[in-house]
Amino acid sequence: MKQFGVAAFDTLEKEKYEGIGTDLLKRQSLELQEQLKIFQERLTVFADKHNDELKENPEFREKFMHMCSSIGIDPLSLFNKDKHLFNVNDFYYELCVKVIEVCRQTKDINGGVISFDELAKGYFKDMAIETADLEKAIDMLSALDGGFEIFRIRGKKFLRSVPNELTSDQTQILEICSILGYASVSLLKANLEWRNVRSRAVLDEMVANGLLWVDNQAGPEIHYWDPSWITTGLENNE
Amino acid sequence: MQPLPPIYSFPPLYTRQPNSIIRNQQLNAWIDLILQYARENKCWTMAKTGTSTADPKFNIFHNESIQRSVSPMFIDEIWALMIKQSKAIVNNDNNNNYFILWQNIDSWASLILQWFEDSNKLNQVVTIYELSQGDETINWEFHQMPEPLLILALKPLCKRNRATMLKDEDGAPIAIKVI
Amino acid sequence: MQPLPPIYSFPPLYTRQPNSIIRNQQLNAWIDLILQYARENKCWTMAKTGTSTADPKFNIFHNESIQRSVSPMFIDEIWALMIKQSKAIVNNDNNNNYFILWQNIDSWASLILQWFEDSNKLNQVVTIYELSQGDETINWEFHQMPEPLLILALKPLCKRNRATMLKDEDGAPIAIKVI
Amino acid sequence: SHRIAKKPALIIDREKFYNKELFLDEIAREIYDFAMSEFNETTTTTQNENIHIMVTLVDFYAIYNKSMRIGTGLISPLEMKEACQRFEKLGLNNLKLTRINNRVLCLSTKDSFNFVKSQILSTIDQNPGSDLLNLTNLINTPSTKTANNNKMETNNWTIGVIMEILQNCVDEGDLLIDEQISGIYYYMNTYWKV
Repeated sequence: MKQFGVAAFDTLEKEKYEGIGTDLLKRQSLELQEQLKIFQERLTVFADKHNDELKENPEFREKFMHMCSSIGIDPLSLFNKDKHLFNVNDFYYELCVKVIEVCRQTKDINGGVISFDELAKGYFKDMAIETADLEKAIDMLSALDGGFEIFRIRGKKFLRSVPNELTSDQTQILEICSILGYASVSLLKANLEWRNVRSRAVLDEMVANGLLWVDNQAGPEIHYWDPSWITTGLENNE
Repeated sequence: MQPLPPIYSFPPLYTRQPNSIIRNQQLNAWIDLILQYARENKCWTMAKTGTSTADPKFNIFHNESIQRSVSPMFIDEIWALMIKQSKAIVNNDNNNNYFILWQNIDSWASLILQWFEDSNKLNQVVTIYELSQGDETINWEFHQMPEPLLILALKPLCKRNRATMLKDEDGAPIAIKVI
Repeated sequence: MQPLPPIYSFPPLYTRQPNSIIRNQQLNAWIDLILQYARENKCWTMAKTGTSTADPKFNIFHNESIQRSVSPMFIDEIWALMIKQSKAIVNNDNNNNYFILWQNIDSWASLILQWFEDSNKLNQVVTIYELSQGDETINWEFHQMPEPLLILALKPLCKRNRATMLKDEDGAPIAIKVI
Repeated sequence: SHRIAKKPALIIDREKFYNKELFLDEIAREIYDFAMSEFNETTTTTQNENIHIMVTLVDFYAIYNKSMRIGTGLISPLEMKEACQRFEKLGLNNLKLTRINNRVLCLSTKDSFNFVKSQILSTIDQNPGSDLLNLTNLINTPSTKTANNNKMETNNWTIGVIMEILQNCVDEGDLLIDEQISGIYYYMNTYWKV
């Protein structure tokens, strides 16, 4: 049964690879995993070496790519942007696809608001992708009018993939969070002079909408954390 | 010990999240953390409190460096879901202790079957002890698997009539013969 | 206590609705609920938080049975509209407290006038206290009306020269004479 | 029923076309076939009229590229939109680009917006107080016979479509929200007319 939406990407992924993958890996063992890793490395070297032939011959290229995806190699990780298989633009289209997937997959963790930093550090870390590439891909996405909106918090770029816009109060709270990672009633009073009633209302509203996580072990006050700090947390403390 | 992913140092991970959609993600994050820790440290069983049998000084639900720990109530919720997803099984001998299934029972069964074939032990009686502690299984991932878990992992083979379990006088499984 | 209408147990009633046309009707639904509660329980004044002076254990903005409460910010919005519609008046002595006008001032004025006529108290001085607490007004709906509110309710009569207010040395109204 | 995505009849490879127009025509046909088959399994192609497809273009872009274009060169977001804009010219008129909440572009069959909206409203009507996760599960699981056709209707609306149309229901006042710290829950608007 085909499912779509967040679940779809996993099932589509699983279904496509599992259909072929399970027969191949029915008796998954340490060795087999070992061989698979070697095979993947050889495949990457092969693709690198035969970049031109793969570019010229579509049939050969298509078989090669289907074989890669059948054993779970993410095509994006196979190449780097300078020596790419087709042309550099393709590299960006794959980035576009991955950005859409990551936004949908992380919606339940961050309420549909993800920072460019988190995208770059959390999901594209091992693919040597600079933020400039990411920004170009995200700009390209605007042609699809998918309701993916870019906005800034203290100069840092965020991408929203859910319908309702952040209110100005919510944005101000994310601004406070961009300093230490969290906001609290007293922080809002100190920085924005908000009355407790207003702070509690907006903070609770953001929790209800999945935009903030709650930490009640921080002492007398509840700390409301910005989930983009999950992956970028450590680096931000430099 | 290999570092756990960044979310392990995210303070709110230790507070049961009120938002139910986020809590779902939080519970699954905890289960992935436990599985990852168990796999990387060959930690077959874990105490209900989260103390690792592989390294009793380590308790996954207590993060010293950020001074955060998971409340007992929430720990129960995590174990309950993990059992429901059959990624953990209560250890019958001591139900304050769980077997961690970083691979599901069927994958263990296929792995053990492959050992029997590769080391041409088919049609031979191999004791559960030998299978778990014997030198011949040293390089296999199921080496040192606790016997109750090993017995569970052998059940699918029996069910598929690829193996017969041999029991001692009290009816406790003692050895296996794979055909 | 008579049960409030079904909408009182409808969860979305407690969340400020985003659609402004709907929110307007939601605000008015709250105002009707407050008026109905006040009328049925002779609850002349209510705390800003929604606690009823008639029964301090009851808070109209907190529905125990469905575990829902109105947020403080939305409570302010409800009182603001209620005052604008002159169905509630801030109690000057304690501005965290509102007088609930389940009947508007003019209807109270005519009711009190009718009392004066029926009990042929015309052209007699009647103290505000007597009017509110006196035995002779027991069966009348304005019985036990708080004095500040009673004074307000008498104003239209004075304005129409049907009555003159008598004040004590400090100028505070103390009695009324209706002609 | 597991079905490997339909093999492209011919490898539509950008470099083989000497002009972009032809390439886009071919891509448009491939998109059309893929969408018509992939997004509605319940009816055979003969009954094209009453199948309901509605997918946000951004979600469709990711699914289409991953399923059909790996190995033959992905298409750009702009190419995706341009190709869809050629359906009418190519006589592919069961699918067209529509805009919902005058913001989000979708690929949809005729009046599938109202169809999805009625599905969301009837799901909430039967399950008052559902949250988005619950709604997505309920609406995407095979329902029993639906009103208009007596076959088992399996819906497959992407999260993008569900969120947008749910937002439309709230904005228009069909649904009311019950906001708790635990999340947002939806109810039919049975009290206040709009």
